[in-house]
Amino acid sequence: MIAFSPEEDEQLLVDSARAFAQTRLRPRLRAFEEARGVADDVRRAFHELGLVGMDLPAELGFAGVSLTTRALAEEELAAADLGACVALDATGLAGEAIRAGGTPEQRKRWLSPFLDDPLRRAAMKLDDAVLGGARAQLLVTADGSVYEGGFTGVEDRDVLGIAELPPAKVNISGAASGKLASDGVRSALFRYAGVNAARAVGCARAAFEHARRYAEERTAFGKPIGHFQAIAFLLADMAMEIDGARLLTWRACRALDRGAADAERSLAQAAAQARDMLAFVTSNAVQILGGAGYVQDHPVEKWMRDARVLAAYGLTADAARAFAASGEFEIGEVVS
Amino acid sequence: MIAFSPEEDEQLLVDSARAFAQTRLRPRLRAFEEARGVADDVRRAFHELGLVGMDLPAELGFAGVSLTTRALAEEELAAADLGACVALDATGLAGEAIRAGGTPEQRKRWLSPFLDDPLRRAAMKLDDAVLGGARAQLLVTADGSVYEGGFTGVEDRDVLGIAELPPAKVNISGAASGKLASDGVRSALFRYAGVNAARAVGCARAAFEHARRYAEERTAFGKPIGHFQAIAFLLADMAMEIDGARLLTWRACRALDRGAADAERSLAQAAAQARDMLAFVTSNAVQILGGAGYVQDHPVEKWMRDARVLAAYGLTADAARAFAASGEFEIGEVVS
Amino acid sequence: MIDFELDETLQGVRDMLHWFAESEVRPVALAADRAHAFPDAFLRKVKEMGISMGALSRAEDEQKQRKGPKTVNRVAAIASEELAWGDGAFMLSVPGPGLGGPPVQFLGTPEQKERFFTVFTKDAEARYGAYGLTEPGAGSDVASIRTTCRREGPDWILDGAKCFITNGGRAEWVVIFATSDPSRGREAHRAFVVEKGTPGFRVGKIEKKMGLRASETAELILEGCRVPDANALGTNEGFLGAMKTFDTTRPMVAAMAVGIGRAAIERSTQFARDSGLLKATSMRARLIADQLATAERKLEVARLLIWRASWMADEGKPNAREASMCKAYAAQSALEACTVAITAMGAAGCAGDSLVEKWFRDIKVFDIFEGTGQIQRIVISKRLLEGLKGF
Amino acid sequence: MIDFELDETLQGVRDMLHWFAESEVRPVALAADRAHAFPDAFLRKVKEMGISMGALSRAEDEQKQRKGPKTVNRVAAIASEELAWGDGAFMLSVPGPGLGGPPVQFLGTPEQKERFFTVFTKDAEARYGAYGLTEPGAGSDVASIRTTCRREGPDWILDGAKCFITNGGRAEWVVIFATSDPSRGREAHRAFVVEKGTPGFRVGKIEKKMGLRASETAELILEGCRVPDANALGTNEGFLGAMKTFDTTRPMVAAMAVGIGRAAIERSTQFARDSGLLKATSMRARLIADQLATAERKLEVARLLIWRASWMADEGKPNAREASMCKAYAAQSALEACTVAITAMGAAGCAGDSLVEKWFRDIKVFDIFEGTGQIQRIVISKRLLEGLKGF
Repeated sequence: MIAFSPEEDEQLLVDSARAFAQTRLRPRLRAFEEARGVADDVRRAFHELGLVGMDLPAELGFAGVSLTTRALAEEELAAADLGACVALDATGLAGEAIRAGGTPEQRKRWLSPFLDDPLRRAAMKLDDAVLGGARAQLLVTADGSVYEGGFTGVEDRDVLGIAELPPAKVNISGAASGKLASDGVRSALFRYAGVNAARAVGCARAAFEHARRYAEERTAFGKPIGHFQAIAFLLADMAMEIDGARLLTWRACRALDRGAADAERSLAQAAAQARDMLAFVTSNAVQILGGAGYVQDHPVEKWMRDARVLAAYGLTADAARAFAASGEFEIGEVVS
Repeated sequence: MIAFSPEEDEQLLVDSARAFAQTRLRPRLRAFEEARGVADDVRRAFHELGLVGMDLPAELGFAGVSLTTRALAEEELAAADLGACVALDATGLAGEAIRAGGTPEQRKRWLSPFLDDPLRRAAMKLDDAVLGGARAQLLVTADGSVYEGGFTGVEDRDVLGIAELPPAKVNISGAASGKLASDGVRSALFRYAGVNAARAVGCARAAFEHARRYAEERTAFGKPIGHFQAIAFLLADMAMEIDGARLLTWRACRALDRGAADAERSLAQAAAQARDMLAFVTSNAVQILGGAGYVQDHPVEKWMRDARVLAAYGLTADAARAFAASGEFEIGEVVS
Repeated sequence: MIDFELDETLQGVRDMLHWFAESEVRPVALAADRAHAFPDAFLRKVKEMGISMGALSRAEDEQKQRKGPKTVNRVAAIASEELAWGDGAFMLSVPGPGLGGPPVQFLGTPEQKERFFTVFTKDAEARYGAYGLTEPGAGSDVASIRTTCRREGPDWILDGAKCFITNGGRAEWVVIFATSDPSRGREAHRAFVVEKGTPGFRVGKIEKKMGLRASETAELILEGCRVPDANALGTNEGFLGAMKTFDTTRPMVAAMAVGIGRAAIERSTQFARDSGLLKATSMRARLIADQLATAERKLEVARLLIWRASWMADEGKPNAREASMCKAYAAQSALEACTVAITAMGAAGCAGDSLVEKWFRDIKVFDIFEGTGQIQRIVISKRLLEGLKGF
Repeated sequence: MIDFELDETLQGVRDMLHWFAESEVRPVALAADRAHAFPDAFLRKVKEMGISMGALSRAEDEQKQRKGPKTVNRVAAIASEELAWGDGAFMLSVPGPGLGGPPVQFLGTPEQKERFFTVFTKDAEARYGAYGLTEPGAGSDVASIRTTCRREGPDWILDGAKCFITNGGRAEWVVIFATSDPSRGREAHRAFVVEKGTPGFRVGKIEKKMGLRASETAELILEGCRVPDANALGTNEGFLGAMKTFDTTRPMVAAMAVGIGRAAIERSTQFARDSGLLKATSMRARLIADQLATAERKLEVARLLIWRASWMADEGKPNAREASMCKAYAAQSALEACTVAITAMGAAGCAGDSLVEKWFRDIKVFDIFEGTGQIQRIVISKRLLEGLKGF
């Protein structure tokens, strides 16, 4: 039956993710960016909370939550800082590909180590530029080959956004240590689109909240700028777009959890909607702050940059929109 | 050199078109719509001013003005009423096709009669539904066949907009009385896209002006609604879009007049821009008037309807945008 | 939980109304538009089938008695989308109390409810209630209505004019909002049920509209109109009543917009499929396929926002912000959908025998009535920004 | 007449600056962004070549003397687009009076012009002027500046702080706007040329920005800063001077935005061409081709609006509305262009060695400085609606 309340256990997870994110991530947002890395203590705390690979199979020892539940948690993490949220996802898209395309043995071999090592990371190489390529221990390529070592990441310190996991070039030298079933990467891209859509909602919420508070406090022409229709209505539109994207994301994640026939299309819709929304919201958050939004004293400029990287990672907005319109899908199109 | 002043003779034509349009067309806008026809006396006056086929060849006896000059005049006519402006164009797209694809003899035979008979009309059949098909004496089809008689128009009185020249079905019975050169229709579509873009600008100007005045007069919450940013900024955006589309239209018409290599692309850009703009402006003019905009006491609801027909006539907005993006063009795509 | 599935009841409502909309409403919609009304016989038949507008209120009472979870608002959202998918003007012409229902339900005494609601069930005729708030000088600015009410012995005397009143010309009664003192703003507002034939109450012009032509929109004139005190609703809750109505009616109106937008996209998609456009790879074909898919996506967002607002109403959560959000988003995305649909069909979309042409004319008013898009944004932003009381 | 062709002079300016932008600026732009400055040697070379910011004012005087038609604003529009096409931060770093030029030109006496402009030509060093209007508490609301000026004997004492001042930290002088009485609004505004090294005048922090990183943006602090009366510009025309500046600078800034947007679309189109996307017929390829073409079209609209505003300025027509229009439209369409460009390139667009990544960071501020998009709409709507004085 149509309803919109998280279950009690979902709410507990949300609360714990929010508390962690707001106390451990948000205060150090610029420090992580400066260092191009989330600190190891934070990574360990995240691991301890059981948030690493939270929707990976319970039989391997992961939390094994549904995609919908994960979406709720990801929104909270990204609402603290999108960069850190992405950086902390140690298994990431690569992990999804292994889950979707791996045999039980492959899953165990490549995923289980993440349960023990909070600093272990996986990367997915869809293109030259790869998020997390520089520091990963495990690499999955677009054709489903899995490398353990035998590759080197080239860090690129001057990039758009996302702390720690910049698009970095990856050079592969060794041979693959295995190969996934052919539709693993495809499935992973769709499932992960739900994760990223939830992150987009979280980041947008943070940017909106920051802009909303600024608009209440900053005065011009004799009153808070939020009391002018131009700003107030813009905030209303931002709130409306965020809520809309969240609901579409939930719907898509639920469809996948239920195994619905239209799950892929729904995920593609959510991906397209959430990224358009995120671009709109982060850009206007900067706009509402004006000059203050363009400098690093406030986090909104960072989130606007982070948002671009998110849009280029995994199932891109273009590919998602194209799939929703045509049902056509080629991994090559995502890689561009 | 970059400049934006009409020449003196252009200004004279503009002034005369405006005077005619505001005194003879605007006051009878609803009467023409009700009758599905512009009155014959108005048609005769229009003819007397030399405005029929104004940019058709001077050697046939027409005014022979440039496309840029015609654009200036069309804006004035459409600023009175888009429906009447289109209805008064007796030669229309068909005339353009004959000019572009006809031999000197064909042009003389089919176009010259328009100089003498103010009630003569031509129609172009691109699809089942044809503007002016019901009352025309001359018909050109998408493949360049020209019919004098041998066809019957079926009027459709309950249609979207545009007085007198509704999309009507046309049944062809007789044989064509001639055929145009193969690229005539294509050239005509592009040239006429400039004409229609100018009309879009004129109609948008009228709708904007109506909404602007309403916003100055109508009060709500204690002041004129135009003094609230939501309405004021909307009017600013409407004015900006109108000016932008006008300049792009002028640029495209000038490019064609100069025989520039990029004229077709420029005309396609203007067509796409002007029609998006017109939809935006007419819809928001209705919006600013609120309930009053949705009823026939004000002309804005009519212009919003007329605008849709304009968008479907000749080089459609979709086809124009597709051509600008790809350089591909098929007459079949215009016909849809 | 978070769920988007319809339960059996909802699914049943949807299936039944979809069948009805498709097989009964659609075939007559175009003719009704041209005739500016649905035939009486058809409307009687609708009533006979038990389809009623404003039935919401009574359904709520029944659900209360059964003590089951309240679902009426979700039912209304699903029902509104399906009926408007059949025809928007039809939905507004469904016999019953219509928008007049909620204020009687919210503000009326049990006696008043009994009196004013039973009129609809007393015989087989199609009968209507109406909601009279808007005035020539007070549209968006609801608080500034100028229709006055003053006590005279056991009665009230009403003077003023109302406009854009759906079914106002044929209604058995209209809830008229008036003020006992225009200088006192909202707190002086009162609501009255003015019955057909009351001396001093008459119908002015019937509007010629851009769309929804088969729905009657009337001007109402009150000149020394004498209304017994027994017809006064509540005490000083006139404005509140008007506003509270919106929290449940805005999601319904939004759902209607989605229904129309969906109809247009479906029709246009079918046209594109039949003409091979959906399979073609030309630039124009691809652009059209994308526009149709994007419009569909935005309608889905609107639908989810509507479901949320309706669910909140059912759960008794304050939903003014969410009701305005879904209304604003739905109006916008449905207009976009109808624009995309008519554009994709080219000249064929503009022809008078094309339903898409009609839907394009119908849809614009959804961003105007029940509060314009601008008014919705005022409602939303006042609930986002601390200390913002108005503009 | 109505014409969109460049005459020989304009074409010459365009060709020369395009060559310069392509061969000299582009190769160093990325390194300068990372270093947060252009190398001194490079800037000296720029000066040597006779490329200067704020040269507009002097060119105008020269044209007046020659009594030819005034074209400086059109020249500035063309020049700004080409230089910003090379690099936006570079254009803001071109030696010369910069935005400080116009107020000195508009409000200065011949002696003041001589004194303040010759500093730029006295030697081969790259030297700058600056424009100090914005304050921490007064961005869009220019009239509410709080930096004060008071007369003390032959001097003025300035107190306050300015922020977001381009080249403020290295400028030879800064035009500082101050108020003699904050309660009197605009009429109490005065403008002063504050020279480097003036006691009580110091540079605060240098901003770390999202983009335009190679351009210096400084905070300036005035604490009992003593400025001789000879450095006061005009009399009570401070605010007017600030506003009049905008009528010529907004089209220039708009042209810069178009230059950056065009650069991004060109780069991304080249990427799409190289990867075969422009010829492909897949849905995604078609969508990208359309987005690139649409962005290009909107940039063309922006360019024409800029040319019109510049032509009006040259013709001596009041152009405040048109200047604001072109600024608002250009900022918006250039942001859209950069967004489309970076999206079309996927992950490659986000990489740090991609100029498109830099342009995406650079472009956002164009909808903020020289008046936000909201401020432009205030300017425009005040000139559309009778009786509207402000909000």
